[in-house]
Amino acid sequence: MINFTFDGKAYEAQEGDTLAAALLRNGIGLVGRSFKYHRPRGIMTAGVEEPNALVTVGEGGRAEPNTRATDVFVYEGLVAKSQNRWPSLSFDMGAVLGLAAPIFSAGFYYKTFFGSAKRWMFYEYFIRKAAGLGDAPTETDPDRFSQRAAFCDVLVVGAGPAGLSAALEAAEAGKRVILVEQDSILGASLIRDPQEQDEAWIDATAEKICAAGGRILTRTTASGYWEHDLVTLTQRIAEPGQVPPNGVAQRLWHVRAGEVILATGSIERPMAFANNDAPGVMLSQAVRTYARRFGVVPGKRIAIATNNDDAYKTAEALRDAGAEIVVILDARPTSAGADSGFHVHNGVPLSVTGAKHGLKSVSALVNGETKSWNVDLLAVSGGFTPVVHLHMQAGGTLDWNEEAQAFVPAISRQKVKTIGGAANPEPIFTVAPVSNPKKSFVDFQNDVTLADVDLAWAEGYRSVEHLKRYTTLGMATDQGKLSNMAALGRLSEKQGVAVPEAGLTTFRPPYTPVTMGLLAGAGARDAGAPTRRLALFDIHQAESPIWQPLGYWFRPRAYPKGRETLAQAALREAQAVRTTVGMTDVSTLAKFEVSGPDAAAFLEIICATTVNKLAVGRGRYTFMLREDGFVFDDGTVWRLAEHRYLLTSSTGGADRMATHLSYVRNYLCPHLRVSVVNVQEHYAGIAVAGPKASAVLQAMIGEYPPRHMSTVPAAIGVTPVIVLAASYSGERAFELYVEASHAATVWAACEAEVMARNGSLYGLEAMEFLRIEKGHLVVGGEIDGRLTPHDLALDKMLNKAGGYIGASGLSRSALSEPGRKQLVGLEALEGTIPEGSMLIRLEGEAPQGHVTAAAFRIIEGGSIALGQLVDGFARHGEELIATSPTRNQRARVRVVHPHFYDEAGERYRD
Amino acid sequence: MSRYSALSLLRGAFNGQKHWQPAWRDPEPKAHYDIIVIGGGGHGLATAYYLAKVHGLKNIAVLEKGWIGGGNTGRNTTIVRSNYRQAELHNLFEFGLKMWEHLSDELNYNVMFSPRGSLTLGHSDADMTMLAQRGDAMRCDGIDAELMTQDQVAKFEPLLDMSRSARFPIEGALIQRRGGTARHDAVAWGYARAADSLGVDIIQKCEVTGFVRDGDAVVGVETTRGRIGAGRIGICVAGNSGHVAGLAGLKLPIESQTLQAMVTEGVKPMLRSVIQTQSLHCYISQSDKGGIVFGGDPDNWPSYAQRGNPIIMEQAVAQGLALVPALSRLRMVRTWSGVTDMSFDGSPIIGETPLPNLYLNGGWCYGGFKATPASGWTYAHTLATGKPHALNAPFSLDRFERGATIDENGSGPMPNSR
Amino acid sequence: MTELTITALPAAPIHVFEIWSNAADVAQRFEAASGFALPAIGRSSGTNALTLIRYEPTVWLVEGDVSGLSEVLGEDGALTAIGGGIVRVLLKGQGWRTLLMEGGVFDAESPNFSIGCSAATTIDHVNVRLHVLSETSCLAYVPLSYSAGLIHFWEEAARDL
Amino acid sequence: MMQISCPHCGPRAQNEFVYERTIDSVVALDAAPEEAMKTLFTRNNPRGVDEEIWRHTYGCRAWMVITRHRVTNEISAVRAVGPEALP
Repeated sequence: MINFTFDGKAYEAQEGDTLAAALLRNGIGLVGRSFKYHRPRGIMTAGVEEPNALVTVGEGGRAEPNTRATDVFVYEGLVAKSQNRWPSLSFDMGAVLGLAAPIFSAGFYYKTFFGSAKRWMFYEYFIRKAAGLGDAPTETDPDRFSQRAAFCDVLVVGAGPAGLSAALEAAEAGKRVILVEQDSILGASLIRDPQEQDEAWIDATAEKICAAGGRILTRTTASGYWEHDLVTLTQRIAEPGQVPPNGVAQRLWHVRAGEVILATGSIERPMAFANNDAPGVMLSQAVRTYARRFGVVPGKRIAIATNNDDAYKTAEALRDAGAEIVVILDARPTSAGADSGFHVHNGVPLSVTGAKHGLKSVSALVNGETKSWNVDLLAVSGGFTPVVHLHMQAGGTLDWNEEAQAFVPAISRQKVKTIGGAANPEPIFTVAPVSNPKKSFVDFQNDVTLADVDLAWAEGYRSVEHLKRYTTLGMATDQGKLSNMAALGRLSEKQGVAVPEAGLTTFRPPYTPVTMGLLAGAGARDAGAPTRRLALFDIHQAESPIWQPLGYWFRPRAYPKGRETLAQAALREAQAVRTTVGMTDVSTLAKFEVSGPDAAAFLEIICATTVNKLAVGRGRYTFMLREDGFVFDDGTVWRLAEHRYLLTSSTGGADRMATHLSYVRNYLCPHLRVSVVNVQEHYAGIAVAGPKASAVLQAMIGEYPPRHMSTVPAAIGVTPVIVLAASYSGERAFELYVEASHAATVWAACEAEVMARNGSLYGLEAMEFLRIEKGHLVVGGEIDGRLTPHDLALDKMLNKAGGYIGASGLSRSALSEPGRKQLVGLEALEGTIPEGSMLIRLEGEAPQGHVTAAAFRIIEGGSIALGQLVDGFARHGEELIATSPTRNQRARVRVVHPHFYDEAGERYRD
Repeated sequence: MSRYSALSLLRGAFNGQKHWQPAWRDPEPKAHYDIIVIGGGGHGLATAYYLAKVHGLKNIAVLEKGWIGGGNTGRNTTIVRSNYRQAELHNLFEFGLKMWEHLSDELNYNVMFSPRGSLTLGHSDADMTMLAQRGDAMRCDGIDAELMTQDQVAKFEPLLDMSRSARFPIEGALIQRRGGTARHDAVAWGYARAADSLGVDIIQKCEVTGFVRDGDAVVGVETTRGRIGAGRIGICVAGNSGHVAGLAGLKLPIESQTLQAMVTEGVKPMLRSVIQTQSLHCYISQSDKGGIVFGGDPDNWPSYAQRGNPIIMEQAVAQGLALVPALSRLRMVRTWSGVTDMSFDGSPIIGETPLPNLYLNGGWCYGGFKATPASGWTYAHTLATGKPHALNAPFSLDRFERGATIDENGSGPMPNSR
Repeated sequence: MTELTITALPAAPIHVFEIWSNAADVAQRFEAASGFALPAIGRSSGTNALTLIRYEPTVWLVEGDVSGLSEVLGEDGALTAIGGGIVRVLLKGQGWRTLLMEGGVFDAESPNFSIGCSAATTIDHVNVRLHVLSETSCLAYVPLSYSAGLIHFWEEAARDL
Repeated sequence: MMQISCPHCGPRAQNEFVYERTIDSVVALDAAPEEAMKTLFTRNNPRGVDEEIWRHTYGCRAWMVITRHRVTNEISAVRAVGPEALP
């Protein structure tokens, strides 16, 4: 015995029960309420197609709303609650909506609630509250979800007799086989209709498949068929709401299969008659499943309505279980079933009575007369819909099988084939519904009736897609598994064409709904964005810096002391650089070693500046253009040896630059004798800047450091380093590049020398202050992908010989017309310049530019900024307003030259 | 056209909803129209409507190869907003947003425009500066935008993960309160019904297979339902622009890519606004039916297949769950994808082509739905007068070769890097 | 639970050995100098002192003593150090193949991926290069900056293989 | 997620590859400016077969040209490009 609760009341289930079986076992017929009219609903099916019996299972962060009671196996302590009802399931105020059903016809909301958008939002508030199904969760999920790849020669979907046999055959032929079954046990139809020896055969077959190396996954649904025979499987490791054994609740498999065999069977169809949605109306095979597999007979006086032979097996099963078969309504005109031994009438159901307290009667049209019987269960079989979803997702086509009145797989586009019942459905005989269309439900969950289909037709929504969208047919959580064929039948009747000509909506993944946490996998915690850690992470962390994200990287933004704010710390750090010396971690800069006889030629294609005149041991600033002529990155290039260069560029653009270099080298210039190696992570970088930087360097490397824009190889102790004399801050400065595995030693040595000179560590914020004051550019700020070298005042550095990427783009006419934005400096006359603010001449005028970066003069104080301004080069001296309405900040500014500090570059000299 | 109202519905309740007429006719194509719009999506139908309504033209046809609203109009995430950084873009989209605010009344069809707020989250100071810059640009041009603090965001959308240890902590947001969502199908149907009532012929199942030329000039179309002559022809088939323009021998700055979206099973209200973010690439909102609608990046390679890569969707879901952890146990119930026209600066193209009488409206990337009224209005102006309206003048086809691109992201001409 | 240990090994010299011209000549010179042939793509070869693993058409990853390789290359290629940016993670135990399927897209369970094989792929968004040492051990070359995150991911996944 | 047969590594998951551009958009280094811009800013973009440049970025890092149908995703050819390599 397994204990569970439903709506707070305790019940007992048997081992292996689905929640639906357990509820029926406990005599519970009313399980849920419909979406629109809140009509009482029970359990209709025994599978994933269930439209009605939706409950919330589990509690807290594990609660799963809208769980089909037919698709959860009861475990000890399971907690289930009914949904979409208030105050209770049996007395639901929402049911008054059902009284107004004549108004709430298909698409009614398109025809009313006019007026302003605000007025619609007023109505919408109530509509939204009434809609939805289960309550939204509010807590964080405590469990993990795994995503795993798998490869096989043959993937078999469905472990019924056909699937098991196919899997066995493939496994014994030495193929890698995966067999999946959405149920908790194997057998499928063999469980519903067991013959002698079936159980033993299932067990033996499974054993042989595993012995041959095959993998069998139960509680696993093939939910999506994608390109090139990739199938996604969703595996339940724990049941909904259940605490998983190892913390992993579900697993998503991405299976690449050599061949896919679909043995997915079929889904029984309901019939359209009045009140066909009432609790107590169930599908015939479902009733049989409950009786045979679970030993639960959900009625005592039972009617069966059918258009095929299969339902007679249900009658037999129920009779064997001791129930009374009051009548069988067989839609077929001949004397089908006459010798079955049951009380058979050749007719179709018209309506049923009774609802939330159970079914009372069924009436039917028999030979033109209406007859009625008292029953408490009606089992219906309207035929069978082959499960062709995966075949169709794979891009296949369908054929119409007239005998079965069903679509079956025709041409397969990928390496997929369908076998068993899904390919060969049973013959049936369809009769057009004769009941009141307003009460005859087609889509049970969304409350779509035959009358709604008729109305959509009358209003011109005649393509099957319009019908679906106008009525919401097939858009409930059961994804139209039960409704689509009934609606299609009605539509083809209206159109006066055969069903296949009425068209079909597209089959798209997923086959059954998939838990979002499973799709996210481990990414639910990091948004699928890995974190990149500096080689010197531990050293920085010991200083408790403020970290700043930059792409996937995190870099120290400032190292506050005591109770310093970010701004105070950054200013102190920047002042140290201006007055003594500072050091910072620049390891994340993109770095490429470019070697070979053609290295310079290659770099002259990449860089818009000259490279080949660079002497060994020298370096220079450079920038790169996209093919359209806009600047997209900048950096430095150094000639380390005759045939060896080091190229640096921005952190944020590192991956983009790596791809760009590779494309140019391999696709455009495969003939060049050059090797381009990404050494971004190989070298950690430490920048030392300030009036005392030379002294620090000399103490470390034991020789006078190279002059500005020169490089030497050196050693600190036994550790080799590359010293680049480059400056971003505007001071005499060096970058030390050292193999990342030795970076800690060099950092420590450097820190000792810096501190000995009363220097400081500095972070990105101080670096930003320093470079703004110096008028240096940053990628993502001034270099925003929309400006040319001319706009950024870099045109004098362009390689006059051309030949670099982007030269053609630069020649376009609009790029040299007046009205372009150009780089300017800004100094505040009044107020502090807000970063990102708009530059306007007068309040109310459209912006003429914006502030790309704002800072303070580091020593003298005073607000300064860099910006982009229309025709800015010609506007030095003009006064403007830098305004930020969203922050309610503004400053009066003067347009100036964008170099606020040491324009002549005196400070680069010792 | 019989008017829709609460009263007409009530009347229907008593007569079994039997008095409704088809929302649009099903006419046979005529031999010649003054203007033919190719494409019966929202944009094409809106164009036809404004040609009839604003410009008083009578002899107009919309040719649709399948069923109206069946392309990207019916395959998006229904977001409406005008919060762009670049002036040309926010001016165009704001013009549209103002039209959305009265569209249901204008069309006598409830398009369910619901201005519940377009919330763009920032995850760092750098993000917040970018958001402020965007908001400031909008405000200076008279468009609503507000910055929100962490506390305000937490109060506005309580299920967002506001913890400081989050991978992408939420530092604040930019909100455009007038942004929101609308019912996508209703937009196509509403424009179709209104255009039809003004005499526009909406011809479904009529695929254009070629252009009829008189020298350089285009004077008609070949279709699966025969040759149809026209004074001017407007291509309006975003997703298939390259294909249709190719029939006229034109090559465009457009690459088609697949964009996927999905929705979860319905739950009671949990999110009020449309959530987007500055650093990530997912957008989330809750539909009136209660489903959580999710969108993400396009598949970054050319495709006309309305099928996507599951990994792209999984990435969008991962990002969404990192922002709203309570979504974890909801279930994705439906996915769909559309083919988008990825233009080479991320902005649309509305204007003339090098061929006389032939015009192009396309290149909407993944942002066309919200532009529907503005796109239709400006395109109608262009088709009726032969000259662009001031709002769409910057979005000319020749801007690429001239260098006058409108690049919101600054990411350049490769659509896959956008 | 499957027995599996995940260990980051100490840093070691690793180089890129790239050929841009006269590949066949270089291959001959290499074999003459080192006594074994340059491995084909997806394979490794070497001695105790020197291992070459080929992940790319024109590039070999070299672990060990590279003295003499510059001479082998001559004007036909270049040798560049990259070891500082790589963490070698040893996966030891029966479960390494299953582990590599978690968050992965490469068929590490294939019987063809056997001793001496190499492959570059992506696992949990990280570019990883694999080298099969034995049926019970595999060496993964992981970019330094991503290594802490990936090792954490592996440790968590290893709890439920 | 497609499966692409890398000329060097064999069949691999699409996630290891990155699409670069179509072959008709390759701007030759020596193209005249007007021709270069025309190449950069126009595409055939057929609803059918086209040739595309992809890179096995997360695998062997090699470049290749893939002939692919834009609707069915059928890949009919993959051709290695780049410097000549040893077999």
